[in-house]
Amino acid sequence: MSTFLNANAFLLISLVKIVIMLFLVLTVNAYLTWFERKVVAHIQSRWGPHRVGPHGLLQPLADGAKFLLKEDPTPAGVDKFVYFLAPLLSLALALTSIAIIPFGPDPLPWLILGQKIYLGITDLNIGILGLFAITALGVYGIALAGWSSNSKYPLMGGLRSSAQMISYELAMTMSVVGVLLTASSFSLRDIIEAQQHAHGLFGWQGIFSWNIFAGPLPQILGFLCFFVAAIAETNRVPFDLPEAESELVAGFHTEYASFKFAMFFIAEYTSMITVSCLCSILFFGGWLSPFPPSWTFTFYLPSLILIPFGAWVIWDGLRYETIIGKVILPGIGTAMLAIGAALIFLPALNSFIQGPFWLLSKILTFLFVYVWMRGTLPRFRYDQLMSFGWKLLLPVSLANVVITAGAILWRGY
Amino acid sequence: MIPTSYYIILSSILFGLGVIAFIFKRNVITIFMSIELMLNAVNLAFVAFSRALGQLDGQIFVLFVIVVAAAEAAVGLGIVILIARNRQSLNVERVDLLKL
Amino acid sequence: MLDYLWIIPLLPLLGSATNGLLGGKWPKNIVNLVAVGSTFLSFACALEAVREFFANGQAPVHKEFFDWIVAGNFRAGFDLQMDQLTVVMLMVVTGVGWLIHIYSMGYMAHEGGYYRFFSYLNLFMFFMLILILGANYVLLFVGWEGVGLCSYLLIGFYFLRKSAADAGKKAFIVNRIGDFGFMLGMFLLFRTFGSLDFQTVFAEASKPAWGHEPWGQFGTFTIACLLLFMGACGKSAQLPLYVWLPDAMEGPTPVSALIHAATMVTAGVYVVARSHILFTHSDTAMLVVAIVGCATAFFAATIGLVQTDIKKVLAYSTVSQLGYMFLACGVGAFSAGIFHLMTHAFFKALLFLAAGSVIHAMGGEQDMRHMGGLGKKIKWTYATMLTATLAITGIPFFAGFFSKDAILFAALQNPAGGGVLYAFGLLTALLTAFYMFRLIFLTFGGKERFDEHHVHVHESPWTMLGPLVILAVLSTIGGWVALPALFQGPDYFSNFLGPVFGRAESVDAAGEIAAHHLELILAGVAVAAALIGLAFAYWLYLKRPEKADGLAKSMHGAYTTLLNKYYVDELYAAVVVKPLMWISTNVLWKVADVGAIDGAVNGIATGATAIGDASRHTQSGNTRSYAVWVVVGAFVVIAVIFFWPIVAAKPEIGMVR
Amino acid sequence: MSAPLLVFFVLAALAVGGALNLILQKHPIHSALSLIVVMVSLAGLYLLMGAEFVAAVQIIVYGGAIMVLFVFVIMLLNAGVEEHTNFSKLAGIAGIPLALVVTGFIAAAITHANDTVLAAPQTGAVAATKDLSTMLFREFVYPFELTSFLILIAILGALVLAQREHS
Repeated sequence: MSTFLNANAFLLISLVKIVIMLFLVLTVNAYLTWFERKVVAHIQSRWGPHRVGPHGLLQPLADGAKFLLKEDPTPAGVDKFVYFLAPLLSLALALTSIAIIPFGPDPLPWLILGQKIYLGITDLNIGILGLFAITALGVYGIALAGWSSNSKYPLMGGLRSSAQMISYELAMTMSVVGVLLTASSFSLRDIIEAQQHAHGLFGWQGIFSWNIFAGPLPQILGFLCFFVAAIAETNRVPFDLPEAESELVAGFHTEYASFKFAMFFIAEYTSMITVSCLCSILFFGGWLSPFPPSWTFTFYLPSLILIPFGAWVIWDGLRYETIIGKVILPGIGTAMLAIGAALIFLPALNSFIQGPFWLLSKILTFLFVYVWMRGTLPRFRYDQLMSFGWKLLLPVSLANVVITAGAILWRGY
Repeated sequence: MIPTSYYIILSSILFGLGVIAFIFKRNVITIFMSIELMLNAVNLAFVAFSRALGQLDGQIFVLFVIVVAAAEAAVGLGIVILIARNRQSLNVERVDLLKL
Repeated sequence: MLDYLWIIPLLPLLGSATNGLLGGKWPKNIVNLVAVGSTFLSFACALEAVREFFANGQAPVHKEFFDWIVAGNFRAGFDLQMDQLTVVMLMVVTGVGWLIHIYSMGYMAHEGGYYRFFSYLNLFMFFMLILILGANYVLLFVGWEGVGLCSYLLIGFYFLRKSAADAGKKAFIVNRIGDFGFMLGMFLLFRTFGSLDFQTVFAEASKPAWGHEPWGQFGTFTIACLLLFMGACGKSAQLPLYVWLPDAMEGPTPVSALIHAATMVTAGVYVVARSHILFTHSDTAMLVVAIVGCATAFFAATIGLVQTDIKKVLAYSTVSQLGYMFLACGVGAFSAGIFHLMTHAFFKALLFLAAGSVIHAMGGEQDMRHMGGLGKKIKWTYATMLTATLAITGIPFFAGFFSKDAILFAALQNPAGGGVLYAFGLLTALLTAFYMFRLIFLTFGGKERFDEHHVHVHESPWTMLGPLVILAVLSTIGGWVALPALFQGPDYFSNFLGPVFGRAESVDAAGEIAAHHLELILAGVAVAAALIGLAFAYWLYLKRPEKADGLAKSMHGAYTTLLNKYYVDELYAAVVVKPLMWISTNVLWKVADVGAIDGAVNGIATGATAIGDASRHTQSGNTRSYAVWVVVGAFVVIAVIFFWPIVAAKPEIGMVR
Repeated sequence: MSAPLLVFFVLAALAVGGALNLILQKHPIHSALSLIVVMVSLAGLYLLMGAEFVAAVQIIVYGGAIMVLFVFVIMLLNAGVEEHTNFSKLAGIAGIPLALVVTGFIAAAITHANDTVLAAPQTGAVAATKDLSTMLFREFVYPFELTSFLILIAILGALVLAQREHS
């Protein structure tokens, strides 16, 4: 038995990792919807979900149940195979793209089956290219969905999305090249390492040594192009023309109901996460702390955040009206307190948690920016979208490549 | 490990299928696709050989083939759109102005 | 200079090319500069070359510059040679040629196609020099054909005049007939000696192994020589191929002087003299040459008697003088022939130029019956022409005297029928004197027979008179090298040419004294004959002009016969031209051309159409069928690559390397 | 049966199946999808051979650009099921045997070939992407630039072809 385990350790561990990762991602997705609705609500000075569970915390579960239980009609005259394939495709691809992202620098403090366990499913040495490859395939889900629905709005949406994605993919790829030149590697891990060793502005080893601020040429342009292009890739506001409610009802997924619709939904949010990961990894130093390593007290930041927050959650739960709230919130609070305390008293775990902590916080920031934009920005017109992509974004990112290369030559990196 | 001949035989099979498609499909776009299929088959052979001989030329050549394929697709699909616009049909057998 | 002999012919070629290509745009004086300048430079180079030749003790020069044709054991290189014979020819050609160029500047001043004329003239110089400098028969033949071409171009210079164009064609065609024989001769020589280089051939031929071919035996030498002589007849206007020369007078007068008097027409003589070793092997050939020459001389002289066109008279006299030269060669007196060639070049060129001056003065009038009394008006022309006439008629101490004298003497010496030859030669001398002085008296003597008011006679410009004077001097003193021979001194000229002709001369040292007395006697006889002719002409055309017509009437038949040149042209027309026309019309055109050639061409065309009709069905216009064809092509390619035994005996997939 | 061989056979089966499907499907979209399958599995094979960069490019360009273009055009022209005409007798008659013969030829050529290369297992050094780029920009820089020109010309050509003529 154990021999078999040891023999196929890699396979098994990968499987386990995948399962865990799926669970995490789906959960995060669910609560991302909650988060989005809350934030947008507050931007529009509403309360947002607050009936189901305390602060509407159970809303995602309710949604999930709804998606699962709703009737799922298949429109007449659709191309069945493609019609079913499309959502699967988008979801699968979106989830796959997560697999390439590394979430932490060091392996788990302990071995499992004699293997070092890294956070992150795999580490291709063409990582970023692999990611782009997967996102490049992502377009099919939408396009095919639009086509196979045998309905005019979805068709329009599909056409738009395929055109839009092809156009912005170029800009996205180009805008990354600057970073790749700096790190001279495709592997995301190497890219992060490179940012660690990069000379920062006025010798500040930390936030100022990230690609966005440091390196042969600060990649601000690159970052802007990448972020905009990435938003367009994920069909989010202000580039959400493929699913523009006011124009195309719901765009490519007009004809999709219940769980197939949920698939598109999850895919979209997953790709949001992916993009956030990429932004933080490529430009914001991934799991690197913004503070110089010499500032040792920053190691305790997780605890310093968790413990007061946990305390507040407990206090808030205690004065909550409903029973459920009175039960759940303090539970969460105590869990937070416990983790914070554990981190303080287990330095090994603490140092291990640093990388993921910072990475997750950055990802959260970007997700917030996503939501924030959705809450504030109006939608582009189609021709504006195209001309913006081709006439502004692409040239700027190309220029960024050229300048960066020149800077590398000049400053001799 | 896998002998090179496997790859080569696979690529030849793909090529043959591409040829068959090239002859038997009536739709212009599909015929284009069959051409792409043949190109892919050739690419496979290239990569296999480059790996077997430990030389990179093969892969470089694959890159060039891909570029050319992209250019060809762009122009070819432009032509296809024109055909569809002028003849209201994508069937190559209906596009026979060259007939004597 | 001897190392750079090729410069001598190259210069006129350059001049010709320059004028021909660019001259059209240039003013006359630049064209003159190029043409005359190049000719003069070539003349200077020739002089320098001759100087060095003498400095080297007259050692024959033979330079191989580059291979032209090399096929198997056959080699025809661009080889130039220089020996005494070449020296004489070189001096004559370049010198006289240069003078005539100068003359042309004045004569052609008012003509159209000025640059064209000079371009042709220079081209002619080039080919003529190639002809005389070439060291093998092939190169010689190149020059030979080249001068033929130039003569054609220049005869037809006024190509708008049909007669001129026809004359050009006639000259060309008649020459072709001769060249046909010449080429056959060359082939025979090559077949016999395996080479066409003069050195090799003559060295071969002079071997004792080659027996002497007595009279009536037609061996290799006889046939070869006769064929070569056929060519010479064509070029030098001998019987029966002389007919083109009189018509060639259609060309401008300088052309007649240069080509049809001084240089080109003497090429035949040059060839015979050059290949004397071959000729001396065969009595038959020699005799034929002698007879033809003699006959031509007499025959042409008789025609010359009654011609009224001043240039025609000179033309026939040229023919007859050429006959003299061939007579000399035929009787083995090659040096005498060449000597006459030289002197004749002087005085006949002078005659033509003077005649040209006269025509120029008369404003284009060529008929002597409408001239007369010009002696007082154009003195220079008169004086120079008179000198030339004295020279040609053989008045003592003029150039022609010595050469003609030598020829007659040699003719009498000839063992085979010497007497007859001599008699005809003498008669010819008499006739010559008669028609030449007839020309003089009709032109310059007597009263004017033209309208003063229309024609205002004027002396020619100095560009024309200069050459006249120079040539006059030459034709006076040109023969004095042979002067000592009269007084038992050595014959410098023949001695000079001795190394070339070796003992081909028939004069042997034994009968030297007797021969000398005889020579004096003969000279006296010749002079007497000349004077008789002179006197008769004087009586008939100055004293009693009316008698002339009476005489013409009294012997009407002969007169008309002569006037129509013995109807030779008509004869040729009937015998040769008409049948040829008929054949080419009914056989070559209607059958060969229309039937065979056009039929073949059209057949091919229709066949192509048929094939196209058959194969156009592959062009179904159906893309899928085309796809099939593409695949077939790929199939073939693969088959060739992998299963072709030659291409890849054991095909390697490793060919990727 | 070692794992790589297993993977190889899976991918090969996918590729062949996709190619077959490309022929059998009547609708261009389905053909396009099956072609995408072929390409992705080929990319997998490249990965198997350690040609990671080529694999990525294969998917990005072929899968992400070219085939998207195809699908796009199909959607744009709203191409229906292909009508089964048989105007070309030649293709009807000579088609299948010809294709088979060509394939057989290639196979025969391979079997003919001496197996020094063919039998060699894929154990050459894995090509590092860095070496690839060095080669591409050193030895093959001129062809590279030429291809850029080719692309430019292709873009212009596509524009000129596809734009509606304003008459």
